[in-house]
Amino acid sequence: MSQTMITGDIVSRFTQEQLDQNGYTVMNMGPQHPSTHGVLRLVLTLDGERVVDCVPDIGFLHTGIEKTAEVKTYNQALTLTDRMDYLAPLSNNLGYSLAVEKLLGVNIPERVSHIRVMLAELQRISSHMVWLGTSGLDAGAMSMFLYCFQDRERVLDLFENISGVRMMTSFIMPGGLMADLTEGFLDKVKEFLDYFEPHIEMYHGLLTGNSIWLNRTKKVGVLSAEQAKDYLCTGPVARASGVDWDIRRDFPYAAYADYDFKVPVLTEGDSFARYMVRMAELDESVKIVRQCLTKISPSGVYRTDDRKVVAPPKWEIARSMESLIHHFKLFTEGYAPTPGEVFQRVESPRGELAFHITSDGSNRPYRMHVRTPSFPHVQVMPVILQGHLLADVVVVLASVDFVLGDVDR
Amino acid sequence: MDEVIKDLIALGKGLSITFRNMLQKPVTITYPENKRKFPARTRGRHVLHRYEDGRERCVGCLLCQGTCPAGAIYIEPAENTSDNQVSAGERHAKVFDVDLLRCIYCGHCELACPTNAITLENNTAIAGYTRESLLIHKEELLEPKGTSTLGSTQAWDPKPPSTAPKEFDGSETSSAAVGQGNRPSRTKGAGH
Amino acid sequence: MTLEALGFFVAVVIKAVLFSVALLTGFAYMTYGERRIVARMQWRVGPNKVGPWGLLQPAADGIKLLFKEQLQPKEAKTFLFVLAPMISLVVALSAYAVIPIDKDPVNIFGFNIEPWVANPSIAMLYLLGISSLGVYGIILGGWASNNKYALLGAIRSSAQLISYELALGTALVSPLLMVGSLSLRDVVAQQLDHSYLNGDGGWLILAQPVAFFLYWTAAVAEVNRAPFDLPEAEQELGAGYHTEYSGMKFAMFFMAEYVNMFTVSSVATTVFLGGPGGLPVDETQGLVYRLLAHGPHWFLLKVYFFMFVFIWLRATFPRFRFDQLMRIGWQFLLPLGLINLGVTAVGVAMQWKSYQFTIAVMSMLVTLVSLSLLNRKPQHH
Amino acid sequence: MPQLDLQPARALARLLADRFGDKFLGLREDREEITYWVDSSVWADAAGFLKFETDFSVLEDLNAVDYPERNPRFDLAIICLSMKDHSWVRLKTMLAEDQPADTLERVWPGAQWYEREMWDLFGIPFQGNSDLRRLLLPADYQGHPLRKDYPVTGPPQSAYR
Repeated sequence: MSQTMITGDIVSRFTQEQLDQNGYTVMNMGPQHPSTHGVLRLVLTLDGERVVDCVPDIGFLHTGIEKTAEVKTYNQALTLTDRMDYLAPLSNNLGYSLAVEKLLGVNIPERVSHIRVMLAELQRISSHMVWLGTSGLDAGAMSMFLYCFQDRERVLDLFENISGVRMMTSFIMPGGLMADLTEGFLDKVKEFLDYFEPHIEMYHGLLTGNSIWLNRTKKVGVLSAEQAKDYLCTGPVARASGVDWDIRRDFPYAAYADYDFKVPVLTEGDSFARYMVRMAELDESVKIVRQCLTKISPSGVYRTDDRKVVAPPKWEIARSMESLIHHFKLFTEGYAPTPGEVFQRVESPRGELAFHITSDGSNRPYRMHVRTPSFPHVQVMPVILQGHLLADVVVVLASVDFVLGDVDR
Repeated sequence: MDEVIKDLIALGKGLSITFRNMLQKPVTITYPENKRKFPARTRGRHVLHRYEDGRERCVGCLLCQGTCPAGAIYIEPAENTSDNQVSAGERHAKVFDVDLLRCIYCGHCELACPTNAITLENNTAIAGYTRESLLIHKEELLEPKGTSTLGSTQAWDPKPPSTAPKEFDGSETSSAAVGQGNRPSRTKGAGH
Repeated sequence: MTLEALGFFVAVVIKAVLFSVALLTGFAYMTYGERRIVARMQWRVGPNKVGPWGLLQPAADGIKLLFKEQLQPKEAKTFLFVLAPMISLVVALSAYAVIPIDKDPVNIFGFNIEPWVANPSIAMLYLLGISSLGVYGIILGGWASNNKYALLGAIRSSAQLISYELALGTALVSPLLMVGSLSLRDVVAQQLDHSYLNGDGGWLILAQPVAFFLYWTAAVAEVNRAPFDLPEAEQELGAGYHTEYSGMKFAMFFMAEYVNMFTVSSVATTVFLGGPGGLPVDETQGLVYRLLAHGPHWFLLKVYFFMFVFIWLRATFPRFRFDQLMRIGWQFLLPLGLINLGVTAVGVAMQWKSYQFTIAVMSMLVTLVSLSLLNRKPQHH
Repeated sequence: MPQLDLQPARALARLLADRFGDKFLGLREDREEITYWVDSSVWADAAGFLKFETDFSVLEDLNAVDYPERNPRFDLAIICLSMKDHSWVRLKTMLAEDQPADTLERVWPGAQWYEREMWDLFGIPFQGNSDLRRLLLPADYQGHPLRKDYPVTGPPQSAYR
């Protein structure tokens, strides 16, 4: 890094003389650019249209969630996690809830775990739909975008049905769920799956066989397995490079141990492999949700009965002094886990999401660190983009599928 | 050349998909002529509820203010007097402000409310030109006099066992705890 | 100046104005149509608020663009910046001058009105020449904006237009060789006055399917439409060469693009689909028969079919990458066009009938396919 | 849930003790998570040992915690994953204020941004990091916001208050 100006603005890794000598241009891609999927800034050094060097600049969406969580009670901090990876809030909720539960040592009823699996997989479908739509759009296939968003809308309708909001649901809470499933929810999920499954075929028809798409993605943005491991890549990005690793299978959380699913792994490591891995994951998610439907009863217990962690039902506080006290204690103070720290990882749609929560015995997290999947994926961009054309940049960005809220937190 | 033929077939497949989709009915709704139906649990703008006798449900316990992750609620409680019995309990909320610009619609306030006084209802068309217009006060939050609804409470809560009282009237619990004052308890052995 | 010459002059001016107005209105409703059709392909409704079924949407857009603030980057070269969209639009409109929208002059109120603005014997050359001028608008606009994205768009555009010009030209030479004239009126007459089976007429798409395919592919690239819309690839370049343009200057680029679409569709119609020709009936039987046989409505119908294909392609396909685009142009379209031209030349020399051309061209294709099947090698990047 | 088997953890602790002597400070098990403490002087070496000589070759996370009243002030932790036997360990060290930690960039290139983040938010300097600039915050930002003595609402003179 030869040129770091006093203001800290990154220009390029090259000096002005080097740029002039080689005839390179420096081009700012972002933070306002249609294809950086948020507010990522890439400082590209171009030789014609060929990328010589790329310096990612992040932090435009830094909201200080980790700091804010330190002054919120555990339950309040849950609402912050929604806003990190805003395309997969329920996965974030799940990771956070599992971490807090581990910190507290609470046991979660089996039905809750199954519902959590179902919601997390539906979330994966919705998140992958955004990825598929935007990566289609970035390559110029504009209808893909609207088809995929329509399918995502259907998933969000489901979330709205149970939680009242479409995106920032906060539905999975430490100790269980916010509420029980609504009446007929499982039927709606089934209806959605029946509607959605043929659409996967449609997407394959629109893109997978299309030679333009193949040409745009094959051998573009190749990441080797070694690089993937060295740069902490996880999830579909690593799996497309041949790293056979999936938290759902290898560190089963919630009720994933009870489910039968495959972990798609490809070895090419290019954008097309990432595309195919995610497409296969869609199939697997549908499969998992179908299994969920057979395991979940339409109504029943939806949170732990540990009154120190979750509030008693409303009708009970009108009857029981103790419940009323629990209710008040929980909503004023919350709960205070014993000192210690936990590291809890889940497989979010983008890869490994881990909550590293340190407790000092108070009712607020002493420190909450989030290992987000997107963060290392942005870091690896210069490695992947080296020597590609400008048009490949957007395809690679889309195929890696990061969310800037997740990167900057 | 054979690849070209294969490619052309694949391209044709894509074209046929978009053509078939053109013949489908659009999935969008023309707003504002048509509005979609919100599910019962929709978390929109807050509403403060009343009992059937017109008294406010809110007893000014500050639980919602305390639990709000965004700090969007501000309450100033005041004592009820015998000639001005605003709420069912001993105290009521003199000031009840919700800053809709801060609110994140997480629903924690309705979870926290012991008397089901505050709920999030399906009014999602919230907009304003000034910050002040989006800081709404008790008068805007309260449902009009003469109406008494439970709002989305029933959509969230598990159904109580049939023996449970239908709504909170303070009769079966420690009334002091929710600001019911020293009104005599109708049943013996409140608590368990 | 004689009275006759003056009359001719006035008629040409009036026709030119009429054509321009028709094209610009057509452009406006084309944007509307495109938005509606693309919307339907994407399960949406499209613009439906302004006027009945949204029919006044183009007018609303026009008014908005007219009164929109004209922004200009501080470092832009003002003169060229303003000139560039004008070049684009003027060039696009003037290309239409030689396209006949009907077969013969029409007699209205005793005036013999020719359904074209001009009918030079080198119409095709004029078309090719003038359409390659359009690139100047794009290059100047992209360069004068003083914006790297715009410049990249302009560079892409110039390389693309120049490359595809060749393929386009080669594809057009084959049918013109069969007709033996560069005049578009002759091309139309040839297709309408003789029959395909008898040997020396019929729609040229039947005799020259490969040329048609090549022409259409090159034409899509020539007018920068998806999947060849690299110069304005919004996902990569913001908006490409017109990134910095706003208001009416942007609208001019926009108009130029759509008018160019009309032009290439019209050329495709004229050269390959028999232009204004309709059903094979005897036109001397009366007005109805005449309308069934040929007329501007047939011409428009075919043009709109091509416009629909433009929209359809745009809604479906991802965009090519620049090097792939170049490879298609130089390594696929151009060689195929040359082979096709060779076959056609031989046929013309040997005075083949129309269907013999079809057979020859198709068998050429089959030979190529089987050769490549025999000689398959791994695809390299 | 089955009880955690501590045998492999103790074996690894012995290996670390053999290698680093009294610089290896011990092993702690809490909530079924294994933490190895090392002295900050062997931080990068211990990480390298985990990567190259044990199965724990994949870095998952780098985290710091600030204890302002304590000296040394910071906890620095990495999480190392073994893809082979599906287990993981946490390696921790303590750092005084302004005491540089050795960079892990040479062990895992991907640690670079994580270290930049910790420098940015905690002010922990990493010796040998090739590009130790602020990552999330603007380059002219004053202070390190994740330190406990940094007010949540920003410094009093801050424009963002």
